[in-house]
Amino acid sequence: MATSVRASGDGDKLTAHPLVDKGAGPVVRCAVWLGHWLTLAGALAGAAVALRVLGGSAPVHVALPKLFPFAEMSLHVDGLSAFFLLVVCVVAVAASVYGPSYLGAHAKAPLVQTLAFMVFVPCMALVCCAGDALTFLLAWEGMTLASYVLVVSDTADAEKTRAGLLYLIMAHAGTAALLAVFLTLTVHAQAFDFPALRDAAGRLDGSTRTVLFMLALLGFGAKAGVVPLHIWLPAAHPAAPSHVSALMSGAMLKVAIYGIFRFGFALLASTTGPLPPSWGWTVLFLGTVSAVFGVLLALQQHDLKRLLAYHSVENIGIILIGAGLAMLLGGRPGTERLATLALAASLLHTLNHAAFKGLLFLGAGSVVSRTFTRNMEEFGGLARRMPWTAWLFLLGSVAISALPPLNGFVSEWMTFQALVLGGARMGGASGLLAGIAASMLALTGGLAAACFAKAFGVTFLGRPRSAHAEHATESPAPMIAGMLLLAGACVALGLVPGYAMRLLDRPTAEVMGGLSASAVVAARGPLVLSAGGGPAGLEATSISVTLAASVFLLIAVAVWFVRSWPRKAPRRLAPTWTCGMTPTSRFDYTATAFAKPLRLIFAAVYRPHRAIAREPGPSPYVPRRLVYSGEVVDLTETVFYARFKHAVTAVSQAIRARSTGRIHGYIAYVLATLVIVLLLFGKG
Amino acid sequence: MSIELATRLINDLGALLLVTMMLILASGQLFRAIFAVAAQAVFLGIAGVILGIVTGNRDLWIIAGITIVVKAVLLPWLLIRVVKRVQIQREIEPAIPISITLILGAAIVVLAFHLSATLGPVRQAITGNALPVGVALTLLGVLVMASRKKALTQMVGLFASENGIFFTAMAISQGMPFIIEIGVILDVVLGALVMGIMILRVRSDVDTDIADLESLKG
Amino acid sequence: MASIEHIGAACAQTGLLVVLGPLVTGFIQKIKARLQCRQGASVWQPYQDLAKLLRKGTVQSDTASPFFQVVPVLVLAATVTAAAMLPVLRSSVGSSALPFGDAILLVALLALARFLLAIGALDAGGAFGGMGASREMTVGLLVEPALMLVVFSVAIVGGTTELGDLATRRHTLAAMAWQAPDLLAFFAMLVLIPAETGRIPVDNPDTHLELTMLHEGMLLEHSGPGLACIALATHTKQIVILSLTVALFCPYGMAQDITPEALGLALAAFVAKLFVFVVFLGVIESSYAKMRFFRVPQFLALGLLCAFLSLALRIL
Amino acid sequence: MTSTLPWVLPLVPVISGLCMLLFRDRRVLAALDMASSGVILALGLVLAGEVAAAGPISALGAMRADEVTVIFLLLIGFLALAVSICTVGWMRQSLARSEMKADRLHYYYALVQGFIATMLVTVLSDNLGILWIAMEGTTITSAVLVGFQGNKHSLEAAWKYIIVTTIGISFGLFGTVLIYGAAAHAQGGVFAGAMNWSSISAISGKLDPGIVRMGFIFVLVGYGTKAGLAPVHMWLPDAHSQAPTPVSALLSGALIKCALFGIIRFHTIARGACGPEFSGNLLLWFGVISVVVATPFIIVQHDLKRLLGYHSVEHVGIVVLGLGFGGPLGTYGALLHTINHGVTKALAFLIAGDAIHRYDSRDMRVIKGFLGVAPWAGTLLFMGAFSLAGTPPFSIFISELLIVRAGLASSHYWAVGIFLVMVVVIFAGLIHHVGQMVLGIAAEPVSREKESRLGLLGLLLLAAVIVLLGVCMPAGFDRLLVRATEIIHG
Repeated sequence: MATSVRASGDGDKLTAHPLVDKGAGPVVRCAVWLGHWLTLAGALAGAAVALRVLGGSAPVHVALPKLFPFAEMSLHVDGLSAFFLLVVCVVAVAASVYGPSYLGAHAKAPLVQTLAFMVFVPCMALVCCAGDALTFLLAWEGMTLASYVLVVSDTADAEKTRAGLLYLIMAHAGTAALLAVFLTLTVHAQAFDFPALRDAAGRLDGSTRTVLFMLALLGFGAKAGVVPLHIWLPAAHPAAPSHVSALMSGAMLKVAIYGIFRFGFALLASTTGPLPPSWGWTVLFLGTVSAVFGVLLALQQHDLKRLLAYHSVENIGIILIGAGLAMLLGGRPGTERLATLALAASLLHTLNHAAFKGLLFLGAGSVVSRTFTRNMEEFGGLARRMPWTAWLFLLGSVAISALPPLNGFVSEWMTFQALVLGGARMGGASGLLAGIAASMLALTGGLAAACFAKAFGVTFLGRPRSAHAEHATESPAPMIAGMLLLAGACVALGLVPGYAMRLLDRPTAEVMGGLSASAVVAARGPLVLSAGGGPAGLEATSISVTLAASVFLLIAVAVWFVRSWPRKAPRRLAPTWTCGMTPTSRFDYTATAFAKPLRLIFAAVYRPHRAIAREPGPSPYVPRRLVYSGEVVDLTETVFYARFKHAVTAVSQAIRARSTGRIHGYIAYVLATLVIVLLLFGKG
Repeated sequence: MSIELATRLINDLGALLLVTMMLILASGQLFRAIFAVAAQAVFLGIAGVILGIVTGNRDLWIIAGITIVVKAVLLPWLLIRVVKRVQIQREIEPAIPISITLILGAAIVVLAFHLSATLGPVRQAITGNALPVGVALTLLGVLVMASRKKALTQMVGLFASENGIFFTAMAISQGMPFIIEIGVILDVVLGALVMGIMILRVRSDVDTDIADLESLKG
Repeated sequence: MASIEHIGAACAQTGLLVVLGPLVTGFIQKIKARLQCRQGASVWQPYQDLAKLLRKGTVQSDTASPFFQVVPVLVLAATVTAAAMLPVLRSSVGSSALPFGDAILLVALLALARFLLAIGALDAGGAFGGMGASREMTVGLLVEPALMLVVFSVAIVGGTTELGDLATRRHTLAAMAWQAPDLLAFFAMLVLIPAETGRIPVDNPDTHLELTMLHEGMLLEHSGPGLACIALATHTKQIVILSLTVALFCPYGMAQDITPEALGLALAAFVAKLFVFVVFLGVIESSYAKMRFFRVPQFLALGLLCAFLSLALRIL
Repeated sequence: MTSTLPWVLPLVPVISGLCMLLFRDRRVLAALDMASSGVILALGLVLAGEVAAAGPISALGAMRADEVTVIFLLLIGFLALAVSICTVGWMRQSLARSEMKADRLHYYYALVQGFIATMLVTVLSDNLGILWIAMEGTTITSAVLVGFQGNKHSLEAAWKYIIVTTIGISFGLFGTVLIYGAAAHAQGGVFAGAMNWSSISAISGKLDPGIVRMGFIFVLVGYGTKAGLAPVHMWLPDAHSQAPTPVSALLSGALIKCALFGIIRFHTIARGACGPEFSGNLLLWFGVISVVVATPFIIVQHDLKRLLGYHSVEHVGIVVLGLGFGGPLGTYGALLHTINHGVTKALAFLIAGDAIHRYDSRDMRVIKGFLGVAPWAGTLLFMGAFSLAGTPPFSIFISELLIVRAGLASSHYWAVGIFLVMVVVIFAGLIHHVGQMVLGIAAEPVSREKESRLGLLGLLLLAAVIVLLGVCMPAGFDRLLVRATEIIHG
């Protein structure tokens, strides 16, 4: 893992391209603005449609022109689609408000990126709205290609090319799996539209459906960045322009999650009876692993955007935990309420993660666009230079660390409740798995808090550690506005989650067959969340984040009043205490230092290695300077992917080296082939 | 002439063709191989004449004539000219030992008869043993090409295997349509010319045998 | 009007905890002194410290951001809010309309306090603050899950994480009678208490020797009223943890209805239990040495393990 | 009904080729080249119209134009046009780099015309003998073209090409003879319908399965050699990499498709005689083997044109796979894939030629930052690569989708599995190579000369088709494919 990545390769290499502006002329700038505004309008419209459907109006169905003779194409927005459409649109709105000035700031190919952006967002929306396999696949691949262009078009350095390649390969492998699943269904259904596919799936036997589901999980997991299919994610997301990173993390991963929901709960689910336990087990397990693994690796990143990318892995894990639990509990007598709770938790976390991860990426982008680096060690002291960014980033950090009173805590609370109550209900192995998941989730929360204490502290606090950070200034208003939008969402979702439950009613009702989210979770008013389904008729926990927040606020105000009571004793500034030396930025605790204890505690996972180079000074005891460089590895990458790649290449090399260039060999091959075929097939 | 006699004669000619092919396989000398191919062409012509008499099909006479002129005279002459031009030593350098080549050849013959043994009634459509012999000749010709180093010997093998095809084609009742036969022969001649030119070209440009080039691989 | 009464009770309990907090610290110090054959300071010493700090002026690091002054306030507020959720005298804290007193929220609020404190420590930009923050977060992320697990292992039979309900169900529910899992969880809690209250063997509250300190390191740059807030927060947190343990494992003697004698009884019971823990902490503090920081994880892992085992036993 | 078009069509390139021999001027030759290609395409479209209107057309009793023919005809015509347009710019470059000698240009152009003529005859012939003759004709003409640059490598490639394919072709002849014999026997000795495919396939049900089986094997291996099916593909990368770029484009885009045409014709007969399983399984095997064999060579390839050559092996394999899966769906997909691959591969080769000239190397490790050097070509190359790798919205995705669906429908799960895995691996390899070439920073010295409008026009023609077929399927075209499928299934 590269610890330091220049976000903007000096001197753009793409300027020869006609689509690339020469130094962003007015025309180009207008085009960029226009493109983003168009996207913004589209996103708003999409959000409107989604809200209408979620509000309870009939599902929207649009028949598309028949492009191919073998498939009817259509869009169908039911509750589930609408919810994910909403998620996509929310992030898209913020991104397209934020985008233009960001691209103006330091993009290499604004036009290309704007075009790709204008393809990317609609494709994501289309995937969510697709009513048939073909539309789904086309939009799915369009999404991949557009995001790939966005990843590689930012600069021309080799690392981004590699990142893009890795991303594309993983995505394509996933698509291949999806292709197999979809086509198997279409073959049985003799049609491409989802209802027909669902009927066909219903006619299949259980084992086949399980195989198909696992394939689908593979396909969507590769896109969602589920461990161990996540390796592309931390490479690709940082490489894109920041508002696109926000979209990729906040929206694109959710689209993959949508796929899992669509397949797991709707398409492949049998119309009668519960889902096979193996599905829930797998999803729950993968979710737990992703959550812990993602956050552990995030802790050791010093590239701000890379850190956020790893956190996406973590949050996808949390979402999957909820989903897996819902799969395990759903359709079993007595646990419908719990299943709904779990599902609602997972869906809500989807929305929450879109909000705060989008916010964080936008914040990171605003920092990067001012300091021209993504390396946290070169930041510092930005809180006083770009206050808006700083406070909004802090808000995001609190939210993602699942700390009250913001939205991250709400969904995680629901997940905890579902895990505990569900674990008690299921008992046995499944219950134990739920228990393990609960403990791992708790650990994840702690790790996330530590990680963002580091991220925020090292980036925005202390003294600036580089000239760029020294002279950084606040980002332009549109970027701030984009962040404010998502920040607002974080606060709202945190303080009055009951209203968010209304949004979840329709999807949960569709998936769980009847029981709607707010009937379970917000049964006692929008300000109160209650975990339905306590044992033996006992009422389960209820909680009011609103109340807690207001109490917190009251006390805070009171204390602030007492604290700043006018008193004669003076207030003065003094340099920070550094044992009497004059403090410089070299005294600050760096990200590496901050994460060191954890590096040692979890050494088994990190396999850290360090190198210390010392330049001897005049005296052997006083070296002129010490250079410390350490790095940790992504275990899956080193253990699995590297070896796989090496094996394939080695085999291919061997074959190629052995192949003959002599014509006799060629002729012999022809002859041998003929003889063999004659022997095998020649006789009746 | 009666059908039985014709059939017996065709079978005998087939045997002769096989023998000559074996000779080519075994021959250590280029000229000997070339002459063997010419001889094959002559046998082919005779076979054509016989079939012509039996079936009373005028085309076969003409085809037989053309075959003899082209394959027994023109092509060998061409080959020999090329040999003279490039002045390679006359010994054939086998890519695989001749003994092994012969064993493979025997195996191929067995295979051919074995295969066509399974073909039931249709055997009557093709006179006598023409089919297995044709298969054997075709494959053996290719075997020659695979087992010899020099480009010219590969051409020899090519012609030999084409003789096999012609033999089968004639043995099939009525032979192929006239025009087709002509076209096929034309193609063969053209191909031979092009190959010859290539050989000479390489020999003159880079002084080596074109079949020895093996820089393109992988 | 039930909710008024509820709110009143809640405020009373919270006030009680906040007021008692420093006293607990004082007692612990006193016991330590006695065990070390010293006279020791008066048990009211913490109050006097707080008063003095409130009177003093503020010296603030010139590199710190405006956020720095807010930190102590927010930390204190978070801690006190957490305190407000505990059932101390009456078992049911909130009302059904506005539920208040969820254990997970309590733990999360403590985590929030820790998070803010760590950020504040990084703000001044000295090495001590950074080190303190780093270590505190490290300890925290090991303690929190364990704490959660303890809560879960109780909640999983109680069917709720509402501390008040748990307390009442201890009385009513047969399933919640003491069993082996409770023992394990309680032991885990005993392991966690020193860590969470920043005491030996995990941390050393009364030194500023930078190599040994965790919590104190973060306070280095705070002064005057700010420091007072944080100090009070620390006291409160300590008593919160103790009474959380009480609420989870031995909520006996809590008042069911609001009558003077019932409340008096409840108060007496509470103070008694509290005193037991105080003695326990004092003894531990003066009979152990502080661990090397990198041995702490193993120590806490023990707690984590016990907590998980108790949870597992409950489920299986 | 009969028409003059089927035999007029091949005469066009013959005549223009003869005219070319009279001229020396590059412009005139190029103009003639484009003109004749244009005429061919136009006539092809007219013929298509007639066929669509009045069903199969036969002429001279030996030529035939049905929907299958039309598909290949249009492919050849279209590629001929696009290639002839792109040849202009390419020729200028290679004259400048003295790869071609100005005094031999007219031979080159004439040969290309002859090459095209033979291909046209191949797809237009009804008589299997003529089919064979024309096929051998393509071998001879194209072999000369492959060796046209006259250096050591090109001559080696040409030699390998002509020898190996001639062997293959002679097998093809043998197979033809056998099947003809079977037909003759089925007719009681005397066979009326000469060697016409139409008449043989009409009675294919009565043919003796044993001998047809044998004949089909010979034909498959023979014409398969020409089509570049593994494991008899070895000549292909050599020839495709050494030929002059426009010829490579035609070889890959059109010629191997002509061989496929032959296989398809015999496939129909074999289906009639021995039932669909036999030939189907055979094709299936060859398809899988081709896809698998091509993979390692694609992954660790450094020579750009060889890479594309091996890619042709893979895609021919995919076509054959589609035929092997059988069913209307598979055949439909196979035919569609034939066209898609022809167009895409031509595009790729033409751009590759430009890149090779600019960087003066065909080593993909040398070619970097092509996007910066030649923006449009770079973009199109990227596009072509994605299309070859089978991603939407490009045409190959659709045909591959259909083929996979056919495979699942015929429940050849193992084949589909292997196919999908290999496609992913190949995707990785290809995009890796192309990404390296297109992105990144171009190292000096590179010729950054501006791209010629004309050349871009040719490329855009191809690209347009790729995208068009990727996003929709015109109704008329669909009807054409459906009819062709019916014809193939007899």
